[in-house]
Amino acid sequence: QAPKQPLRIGMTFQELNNPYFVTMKQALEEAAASIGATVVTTDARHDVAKQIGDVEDMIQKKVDILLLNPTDSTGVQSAVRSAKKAGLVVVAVDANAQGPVDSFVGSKNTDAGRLACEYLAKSIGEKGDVAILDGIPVVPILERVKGCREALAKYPGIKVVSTQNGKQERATALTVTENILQANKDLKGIFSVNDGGSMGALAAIDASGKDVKLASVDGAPEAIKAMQKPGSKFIATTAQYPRDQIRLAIGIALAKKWGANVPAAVPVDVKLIDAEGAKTFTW
Amino acid sequence: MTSAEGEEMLRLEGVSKRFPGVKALSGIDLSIRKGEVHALLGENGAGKSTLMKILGGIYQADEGRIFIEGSERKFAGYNDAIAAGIGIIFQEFSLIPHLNAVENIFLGRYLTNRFGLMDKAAMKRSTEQIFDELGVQIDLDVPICRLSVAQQQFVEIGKALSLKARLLVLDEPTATLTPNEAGHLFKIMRELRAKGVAMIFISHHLDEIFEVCDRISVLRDGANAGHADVGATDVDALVEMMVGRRIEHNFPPKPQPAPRGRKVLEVPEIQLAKGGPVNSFTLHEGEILGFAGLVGSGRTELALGMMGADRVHRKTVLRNGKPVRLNDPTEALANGIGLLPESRKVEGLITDFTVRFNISMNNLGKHKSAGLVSQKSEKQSANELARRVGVKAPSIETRVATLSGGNQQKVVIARWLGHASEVLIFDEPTRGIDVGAKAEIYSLMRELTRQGKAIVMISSELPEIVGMCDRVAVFSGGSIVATLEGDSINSGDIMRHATTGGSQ
Amino acid sequence: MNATASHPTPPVPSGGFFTQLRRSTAFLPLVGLVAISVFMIVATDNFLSWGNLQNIALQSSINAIIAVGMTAAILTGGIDLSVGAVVALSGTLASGMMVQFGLPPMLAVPLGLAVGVVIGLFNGYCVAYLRMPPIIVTLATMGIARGIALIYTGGYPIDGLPESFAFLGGGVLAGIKVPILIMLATYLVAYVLLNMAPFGRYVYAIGGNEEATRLSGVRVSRYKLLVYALSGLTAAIAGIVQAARVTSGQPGVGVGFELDAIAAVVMGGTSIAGGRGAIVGTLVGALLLGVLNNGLNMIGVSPYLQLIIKGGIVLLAIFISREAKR
Amino acid sequence: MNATASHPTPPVPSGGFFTQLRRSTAFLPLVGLVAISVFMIVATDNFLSWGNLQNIALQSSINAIIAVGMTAAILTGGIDLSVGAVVALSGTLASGMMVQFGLPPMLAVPLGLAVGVVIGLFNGYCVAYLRMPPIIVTLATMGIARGIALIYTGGYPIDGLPESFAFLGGGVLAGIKVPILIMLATYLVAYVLLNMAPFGRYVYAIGGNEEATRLSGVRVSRYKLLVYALSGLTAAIAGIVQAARVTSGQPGVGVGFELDAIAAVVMGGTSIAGGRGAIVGTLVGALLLGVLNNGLNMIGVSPYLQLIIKGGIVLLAIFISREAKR
Ligand SMILES: Nc1ncnc2c1ncn2[C@@H]1O[C@H](COP(=O)(O)OP(=O)(O)OP(=O)(O)O)[C@@H](O)[C@H]1O
Ligand SMILES: Nc1ncnc2c1ncn2[C@@H]1O[C@H](COP(=O)(O)OP(=O)(O)OP(=O)(O)O)[C@@H](O)[C@H]1O
Ligand SMILES: O[C@@H]1[C@@H](O)[C@H](O)OC[C@H]1O
Ligand SMILES: [Mg+2]
Ligand SMILES: [Mg+2]
Repeated sequence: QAPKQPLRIGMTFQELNNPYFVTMKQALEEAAASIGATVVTTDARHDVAKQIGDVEDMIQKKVDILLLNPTDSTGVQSAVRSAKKAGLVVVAVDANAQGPVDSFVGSKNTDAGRLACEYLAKSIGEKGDVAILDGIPVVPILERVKGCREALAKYPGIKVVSTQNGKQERATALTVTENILQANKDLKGIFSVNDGGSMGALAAIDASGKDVKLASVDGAPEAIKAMQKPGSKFIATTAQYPRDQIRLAIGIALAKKWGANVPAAVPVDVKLIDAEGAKTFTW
Repeated sequence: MTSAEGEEMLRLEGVSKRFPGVKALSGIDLSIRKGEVHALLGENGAGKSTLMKILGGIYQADEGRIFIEGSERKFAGYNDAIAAGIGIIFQEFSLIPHLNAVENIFLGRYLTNRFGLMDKAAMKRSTEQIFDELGVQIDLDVPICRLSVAQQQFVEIGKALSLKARLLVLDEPTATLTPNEAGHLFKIMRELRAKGVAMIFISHHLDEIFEVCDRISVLRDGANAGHADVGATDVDALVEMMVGRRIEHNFPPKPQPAPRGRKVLEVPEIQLAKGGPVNSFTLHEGEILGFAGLVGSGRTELALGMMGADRVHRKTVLRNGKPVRLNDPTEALANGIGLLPESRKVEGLITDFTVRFNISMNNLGKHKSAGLVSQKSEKQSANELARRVGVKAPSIETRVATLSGGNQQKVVIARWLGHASEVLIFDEPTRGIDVGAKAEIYSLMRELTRQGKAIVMISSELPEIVGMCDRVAVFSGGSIVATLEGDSINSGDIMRHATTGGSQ
Repeated sequence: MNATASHPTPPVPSGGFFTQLRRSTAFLPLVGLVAISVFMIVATDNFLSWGNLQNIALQSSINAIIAVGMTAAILTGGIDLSVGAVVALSGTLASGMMVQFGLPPMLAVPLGLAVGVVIGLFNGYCVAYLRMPPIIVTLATMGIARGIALIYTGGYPIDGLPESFAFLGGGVLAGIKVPILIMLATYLVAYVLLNMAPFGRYVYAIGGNEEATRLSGVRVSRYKLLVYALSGLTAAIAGIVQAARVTSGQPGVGVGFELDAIAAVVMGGTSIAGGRGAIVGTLVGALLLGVLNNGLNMIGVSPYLQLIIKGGIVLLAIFISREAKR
Repeated sequence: MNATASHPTPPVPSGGFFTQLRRSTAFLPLVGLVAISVFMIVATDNFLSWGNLQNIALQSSINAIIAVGMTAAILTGGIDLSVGAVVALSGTLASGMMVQFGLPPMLAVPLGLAVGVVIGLFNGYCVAYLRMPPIIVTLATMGIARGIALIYTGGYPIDGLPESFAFLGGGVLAGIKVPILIMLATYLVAYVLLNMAPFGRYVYAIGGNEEATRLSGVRVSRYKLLVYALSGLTAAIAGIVQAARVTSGQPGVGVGFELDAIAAVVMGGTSIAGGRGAIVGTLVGALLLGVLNNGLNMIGVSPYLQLIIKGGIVLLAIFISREAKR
């Protein structure tokens, strides 16, 4: 009898130059090491076509568990199907995927947007102009914007004057914010859909010297650090828990493999972190 | 043997053409009869090619009319001209390097089968037929960039013939042919004439005119300068018509005895390819060494290999007695060796650059002050050099692309005149150059040698080899088969060595 | 440019099949493909399985299809940077027709292809008739096509495509995945067009010496127009296959596809300066890139390192084949 | 027969300043810049404010700096696609040196620039000495440089840069933002190099006719090598400015920057085929794109529509200036 093959886990990421996902990758490697599993990861670089190919390769490589961080929820469904057909356990992480996924582990993104924007609204005195720094049109991001808009809508004194796409990364967010600041002299606040974008926005705000408050989502280390600077314009970020998402996803996948009925979705709570909370927070 | 007063094939009336800064043609009249070979002569830049391009519909005349067989025609493009029975072999080749001869000849008119696919077999058959009639052998399966220049020239000719043109224009077709090959072309031209085809023949070789033409028209500075029947004129009269004055078209006297200064360049051995012939030659201060031979006999290759422009298998080169490494043209330049390349447009000029930039391009060091180019010194020197070789251009700030073929050649010559190199390799220096300018280039070359420079002149023109060289290395099949000096420098001996490989 | 090579080499004898093959521009790419494949067979468990081979062909198919039109464009001395955006536009448009207007795939697919042809014709018109540089024309239409796709979809993927359409991306015919069949069919047509029809010779001729081709009476502008239309068409075919594969019309798909296609063309031995190359080489080039992607994933090389290795292998391949390009 | 006498037409008059200007390649781009600016002044409130003008220059600076080296590469008939990745690599490397090894900016910045030069030299070596096609060489090094940046940083941004470094991105000197000053200085040096030093003449000559340049004894390979090194250097300068602007080394930054730089060069009147163009035009081209980005944002045009409008304006600009290219 051949020695038992170690468990093989494959994870396909939508991108791997965002601390959020790199943290997930670390957590995955740590968790896998602790149970003697092997890990393969791929980076779709925001290209669904590549992501499908990556999944197909993992199927050929005969992984047992597929953790899927879809770059597009609908686009990957054929890959989900192939994976299921090949007998893999498939768990979506961070964003859900269409098709017969066994489970989905992800943040309560509408909450994330709402918490951040409620905090933002309060700190600008419940009135004034606000801009939204949007991102890539995937479900979690859309939910955050939706949650934010719902929260702001409760304040008649607040007006969303501009929605521009900062592409969730610093360089783009920086120039976009510079322009927003030029065009909207009375801007009071900015909501960014993630911390990557918020860091660019912060640089623009700081350079402008204006009193514009910034709120965001993620809880990334650089954001946490920036918020603690005295007088920081970065006032809050709704933290997600990337490590926990991975740990939960592996647990659920194993349970599924052992034959358990697993929940279709495992929503993970998010938590608003302000300058005070930042002192103790870490992913 | 003037042709009978035949019917008129073509008449041009009052054709004028102006380019920015240049009046290329003014009020040209020209009449060509069926079944005649009509020579069109003129100095470089006289307007010959421009007139032919107007005839071909490639340029539009500003004024003037074109009549074909008596009826007026307007050509919006070359296609219209072809349809009217005109075929042109352009001065600049118009072949596609990576297509084969068949594909080139039928380009634009591919024969197709009933599926709309190319009927390669049929096209190959008629191409074979054309080349059979021409009596040339050409591999039809290889891209034409692998053919020799002469072979490419015959592909051009085959292409024009395949158009079944009734008026064929040949713009300097012999510039790249050896006398032998040119003779072959003339035979073909006579056959065509017998079939009633009219031809306009452009050449700077006046002897050719007397060999193959019936009548002659001359242009000077873009205007009509006269007409003549071949039987009723001579070279001197033609030259005077072209240039507007009598010129001395003898070669400058050779120094007697032949110069034998110190050895400025010795090549005791050079083998271009493994297993190929090993050659050697020596060049003395103040001399002109000719490289004679048939087209393809390996003169250019040897020269390029020697100076490092091409990789070679093995070579030893001594400059002033000291061994030197020549791995690229820069090292050659550093050792005072310069090259006037054979094909000016491809290898000699930046056609987008002005005359000034082209002249000074490898000599900027001379015009440097504080690391930057001193425009003043550059302009001054370029003006002076352009004047010495007689570049005809509105100014040294004119783009070289707009100069006539011969004037472009002069720009490259001017570049090397201005350079301090002691050893100059002139590859076909007078190709496409008019008689007047040729004489100037010859005396310039002599002047250079008097200043102590040494020249290797590669030429396919026997008269200039005989007239100019102090010694002649005769090439055959890639080898130097004889080195002639003194009285043995004569056409007979050179041709004998070139064609028999010296193994008589 | 002048056709005269001033140092003519003696005519090469025509020779048999192997000589022909060796002389073809596709020869060295083929050697490269074989070499990389042998390496992958040794380095991974499962490389040679029928499943994985199909997998590679499947993953190469979209790039390979785009690269057909790109080959034609590059052969004429041009380039088409708009292909990636056309993939998105044709895919979203066809999807929209099916989902929002309930058109059957039989009608929606031709519409999707048509939009690719329209963009291609526009590119071709600018390049051929307005004499604008291809790289910048197609860079501009890249933005325009992407913008239209995003506006049309509002940025959201279009979902809920019919099964019959998804068949184009995931179906199997005679044991072979449909995208692979589409790819092969595209190459067959392109082969005939480029090697046996006059069109193909004109494409090469234009790239070899455009001015001389014009002087030969070839309607250069018209053929250039057709070349860009072809490129738009093959990009649109790829867009349809892509949409079927991801069973949705994605407005954001195809970013950077132009670079992959260019890589396939050049790895396949076609000269970026135009006039020289072969469509078969492009297929080989696309498969080579496919093998590389697949093999590195199969070995489990980290995604970051993959970027470096792929770059290195592209360099190596071009380095080895550069002599053949002379 | 002398240089001027035969044709009665006088030598082209050198003309006054305006004639000179009109004849320069940068003239039409300049007209375009003015036209677009006038439109923006009318369409927005705040366009002409000193703040906004600085803003535009600031936002154009990174692209403009990259476009300097790109201009040189394109003038020789080449191209450099690796610039975006070099921006990331030099930025992360310099940041890493400061944050992880505590090097002062005075040392870290030169190191960041050096890595750009090294990549450029590598590109240049492949292009000039190994005679590989620039587009594919730099496509490969694009992947390689990006891969190194990602591996070096592990995919995380490098944060915590010293204030003195951030000054390069956000500081103000004599009332002008530092990146703008860096941009102007880069252009000044490039102008002297390309228009007044022999180097520039060779760059143009190589693009005009490489073989003729080589045969005339110019060390073509060396100058090409230098051109790519220059392109690596300017990309690295941009990378430093970029890192200073966002006060962190970002491994993912710079994707697509090569296309922006190419657009600036070509909008600025430089021929993509090489041999013709002007560095001043490139600056104008980069500013034109900057005005466009800024203005459309100021007007509040939706990002999707912006893509279309930008594409349209690029087309229009090239269409208008195409005659000047002849
Ligand atoms: N495209 C052009 N633009 C501007 N000027 C031109 C152009 N073509 C020719 N010329 C000018 O027209 C004149 C006639 O040139 P053309 O080429 O007809 O001379 P040619 O008689 O054929 O000379 P050659 O014997 O040197 O070939 C020259 O002064 C040349 O500079
Ligand atoms: N007509 C031809 N047939 C076969 N090979 C040829 C022909 N012409 C040139 N070649 C090839 O080119 C080589 C030499 O060409 P090269 O250009 O050096 O000759 P050349 O004597 O300078 O003639 P040209 O006057 O054409 O420059 C020959 O060794 C041969 O390989
Ligand atoms: O949740 C993710 C977000 O936090 C990250 O920064 O960008 C992509 C998102 O899906
Ligand atoms: Mg002429
Ligand atoms: Mg020769």
